[in-house]
Amino acid sequence: MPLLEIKVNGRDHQLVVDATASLLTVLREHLHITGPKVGCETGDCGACSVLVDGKLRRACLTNALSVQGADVVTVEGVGGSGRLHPIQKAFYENHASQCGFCTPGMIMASKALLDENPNPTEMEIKEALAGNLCRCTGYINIIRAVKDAAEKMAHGGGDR
Amino acid sequence: MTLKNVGKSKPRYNGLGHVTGEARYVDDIFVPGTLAVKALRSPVHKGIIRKLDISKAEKLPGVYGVITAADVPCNTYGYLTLDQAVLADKAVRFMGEPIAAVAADTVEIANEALDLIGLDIEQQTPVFDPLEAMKPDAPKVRPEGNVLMVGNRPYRLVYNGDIEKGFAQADEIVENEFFFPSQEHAPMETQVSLAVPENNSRLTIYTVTQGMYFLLKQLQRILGQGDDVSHRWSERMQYSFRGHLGFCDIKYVGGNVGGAFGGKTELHADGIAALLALKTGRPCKWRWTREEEMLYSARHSPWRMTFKDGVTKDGRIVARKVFSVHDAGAYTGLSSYVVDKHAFYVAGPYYLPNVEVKCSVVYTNRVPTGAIRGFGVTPGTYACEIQMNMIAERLGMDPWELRFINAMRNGDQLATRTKLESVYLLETMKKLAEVVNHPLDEKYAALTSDPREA
Amino acid sequence: MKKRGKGIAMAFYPTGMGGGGDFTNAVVKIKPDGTADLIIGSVELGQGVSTVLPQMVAEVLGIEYEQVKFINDNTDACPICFGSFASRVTYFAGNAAVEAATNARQKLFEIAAPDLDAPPELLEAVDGMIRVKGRPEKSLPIGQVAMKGLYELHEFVVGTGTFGRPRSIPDPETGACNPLVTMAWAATQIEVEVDTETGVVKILDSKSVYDVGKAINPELVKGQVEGGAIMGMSWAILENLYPDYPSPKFQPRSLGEYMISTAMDIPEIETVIVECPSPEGPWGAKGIGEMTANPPAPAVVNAVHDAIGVWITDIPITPEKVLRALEKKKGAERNGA
Amino acid sequence: MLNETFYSPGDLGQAWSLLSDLGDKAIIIAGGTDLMVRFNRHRRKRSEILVYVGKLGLNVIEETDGQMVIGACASLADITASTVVRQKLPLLARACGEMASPAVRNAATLGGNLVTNARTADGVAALMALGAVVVTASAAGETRMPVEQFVSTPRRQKLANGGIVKQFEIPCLTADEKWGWEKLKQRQGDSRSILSVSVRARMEGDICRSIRLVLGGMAANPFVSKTAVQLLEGRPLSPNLVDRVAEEILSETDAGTDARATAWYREKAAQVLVRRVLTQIA
Repeated sequence: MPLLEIKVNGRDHQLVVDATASLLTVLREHLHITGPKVGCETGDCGACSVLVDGKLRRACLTNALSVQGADVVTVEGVGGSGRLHPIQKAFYENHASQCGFCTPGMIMASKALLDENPNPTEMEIKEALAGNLCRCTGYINIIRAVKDAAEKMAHGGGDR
Repeated sequence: MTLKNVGKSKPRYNGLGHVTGEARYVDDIFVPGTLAVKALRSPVHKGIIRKLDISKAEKLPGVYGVITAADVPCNTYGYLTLDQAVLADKAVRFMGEPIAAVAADTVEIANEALDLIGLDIEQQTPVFDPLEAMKPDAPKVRPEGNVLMVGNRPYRLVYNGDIEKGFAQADEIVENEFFFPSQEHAPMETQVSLAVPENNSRLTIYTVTQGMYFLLKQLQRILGQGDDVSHRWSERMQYSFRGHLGFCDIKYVGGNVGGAFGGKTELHADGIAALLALKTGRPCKWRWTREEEMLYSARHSPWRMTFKDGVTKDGRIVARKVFSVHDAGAYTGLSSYVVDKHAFYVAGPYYLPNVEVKCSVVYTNRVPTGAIRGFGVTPGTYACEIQMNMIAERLGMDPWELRFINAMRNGDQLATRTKLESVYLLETMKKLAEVVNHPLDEKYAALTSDPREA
Repeated sequence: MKKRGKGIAMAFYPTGMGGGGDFTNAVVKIKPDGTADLIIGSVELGQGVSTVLPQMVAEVLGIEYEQVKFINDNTDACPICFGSFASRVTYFAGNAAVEAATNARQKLFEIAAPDLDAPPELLEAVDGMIRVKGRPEKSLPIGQVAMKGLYELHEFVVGTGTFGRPRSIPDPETGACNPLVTMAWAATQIEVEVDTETGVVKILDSKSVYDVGKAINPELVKGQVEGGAIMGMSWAILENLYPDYPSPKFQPRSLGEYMISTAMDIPEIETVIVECPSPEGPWGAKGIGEMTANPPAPAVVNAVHDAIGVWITDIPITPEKVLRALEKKKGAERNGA
Repeated sequence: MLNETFYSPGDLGQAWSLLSDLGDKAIIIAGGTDLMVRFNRHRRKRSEILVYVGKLGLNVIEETDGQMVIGACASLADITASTVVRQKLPLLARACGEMASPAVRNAATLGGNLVTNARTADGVAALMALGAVVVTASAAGETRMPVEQFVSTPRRQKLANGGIVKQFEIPCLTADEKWGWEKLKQRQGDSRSILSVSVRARMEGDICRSIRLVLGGMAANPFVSKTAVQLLEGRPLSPNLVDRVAEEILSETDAGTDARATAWYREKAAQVLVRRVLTQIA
């Protein structure tokens, strides 16, 4: 069976995986990193969004072995121990979650956006989040949170 | 005294868990030795099971248990009518109805085991259109008939006043039909159940349900302690449980759900996961795929509604007659309750001296419908509010004006003859008019929800 | 050509199950540090029960919201709640939690009374203190009172509460019954833009006013209204599980085939909360979780009519339905002319 | 020797030899956005072996002498973001940028869009309108064929003997060329096309030259319209002629009814979109 070497949230892992296994299966079933959620396994909902070498990816549509040696960041690795990333803080303070199931994916999509574009327009935020479905909030507070995070990050802040 | 907590926008109690990924949902719980569950579902809309052979599936390496109707201690359940089977025994009434279920080491093996089950179903003619199903010669979804009887009537009747007298006072009759389609709740978390046999012959179910105690009673019945059930604990059950499980033998663990909107009210996954846990003595997890969720979970019922209103030239609704047909799908589920709630409120938030509502539950060969945000009132509001604009158009009147003339006030009655208090419709509409800058005639701006003069 | 229109819709919605018979129990337990546990079987599914109930308990006990733990995770330990549905939890579980907290507070008053030299009925719980009404200098920290009760007097400082409604069965002949707990009210206006060539409907703006009785947590209430509004608009123009109803053909199998609104599909949205208290609700609160999805669909239908003069009374208003309705209208006008 | 279930060849030579040895058992995986959906159904298929082609260096995007070369494994996101593509082939940047969602565009490849052979593949429609050539490569050498020819050629003929799609070669827009793109979606975000219309043409004043008008979602595959060529080539783009193209183009279509739309609607909407793209280049 093929061997996968992968870094997740700063920690190196070596594990044996199926050829067809998704990154989502590896994260959840092998490593028990449960921030990325199983919402559809067809790439439609975005609840499993993670960063692979800095790029936003669907963990469910990412063949694990195809990202051999990659650096993966999930919501658990965004803030660091005991600290909230400004995006996490902004989501919390802006009531941007309701059931919370889409939130880890939303935070990763927001991070991918702000890493590339620290000062996005509302339309750019909406485009960046277009692949992350939320059935609870109507996206209003999520968009507000991303704007808030962008502003706070421009002024350097956001510890827990 | 000034309020310190109530009325304040405190942060969400579990908000930090959401943003850090620490919040745990059922699928995030891992119990060592957990088996994966998959169900064999009916490939036809309507049929009779002629043969069900699980012997090959049971022998597949990695399979721990296969259950069929024969394994279910009490194979009828339902909140209102005990008409649904956990696993179909003979008749299948909708495509996707579970027939057998497998617990295996992996999802892949469970899926392979499903392919090894020998299933022979004699197809029968299904019926999908409730209007067709209501006809006497329509194929029968259920032997007792396609329309749910309410007492001796094929509909729920709710009326107040004298509808014919009302129509006699009318200058215009406005009659229209409305259709409200079926929707999926589409929460981001699908149905998940993890059933874990515990110490002391207890069973813990990690559940996504919206009402733990609500569902617990259903599960208790299925597992063999229904009031009117003679215990039929199958010998095929290998695990050393006592003869039956009661209310206190089952522990539901839940309370944190990834969205529901009504879709996690019915018994979707818990029954089969529990039965397989008992059968195998191992923890069993059944996570529905999104496809299963889309195709087979309870959904919004399609509704057809007819409004016939008698109105006067000056814009008063003097008679409103509503007939609604609720497409329940193949089993009752919560339908009779939905239809009652619909009947109570479909006529809308208006003063209606003469109102009559008839509402039928009709069975068809589709997935049973269930609770959803708005529970029967949603299609009512939809039809009523379009009808109001259609009346306004007929009378050449501003739709705002028509609503101000007829808006409910304190002391007005529902169709159920219930008197209302804390009515605030006129005030709410006035506020909206202000927010959207809609000019209001002084006489409407002066209206309040104070009781109308007799 | 693109044409714009506005439509309104009103809504009322009853709090609680239509047939009654449901109830919720609650336990509030005071801990030695003066914080409290609310133990209750109500499920959190995003609506915010785990936030608003602790707010209520904190209010009654005069402590901070952060000092109340919400314990709802299993049926062994948590008292019965019928469930998180029927817009019932803020009202039913709220009343039960308030009663439980009030009873727990009463125990604290009884424990503190001798030390404060005042009868329990003259005491109040404010800012983490049990104190004599009108004499704030005569006070004891709640933690100290709880400690005394638990460790010296061996009192179980706990309160229970329950709230329910009798069953109401409709009269089989008339349908008469009393299903009502309380009623919330709403008014919405939606503006749309219709592309008369492709039939595509775009929702531009949604403004709503909701009477919620009392907003226990205004941001959470707003979140319900906004989320419901987007769901309702999504129903109005996108969602259909049976595109060829009543035939089961073309049933969507994924979230790529079954379209719900994305962040790019949402309009400008404005929510205004008004408060007409319900006599029996906690601080007058009413349940509004479900109704927020109700006014958008008819408002969109009315707005489309305002824009292009056709009635589409079978949502979702797909581009095809718009084009067919416009053709029919054109045909009728031609025949009429 | 070939006892692994997953291979990630590092160059084309390795890939060709693997693919010809494995034969039908090989499944080529690149971005994975289509294949993983299938694997996520969790069905055991013991005989299938994956060959990952993401490490073959097939993600180039470069322009030389008016010709753009885009590697088969270039992601839709890279194409959309590429400055040179945005300048020289804005139609392609636009079409790729409207497909799926950001995370999927980061993984999905243009080559994948071609080989999955979808009815409404927007990337393929744009490539056809642009007159792109597909380069397939095997140990036997390279083969070039227009995208529309590739789409209509059976798989065995076009990808024999371990051949894979290597790259696309696309003539860049010149100063006198115009383009147009219209896509009808079910919703604004992350939506497959109901149909798309794309066009590329050289305008001499109002005279239309070398027009390539492509309809997506109107037949089994996107196709280049012959009607547009017949009616517009060498003629001024008048409103009357635009109307005629919109009407007569339907003789070429085979619009189907599916969950997204009926054939009736597709035909109505196709005419509107054809008018709109032709107005864009007028």
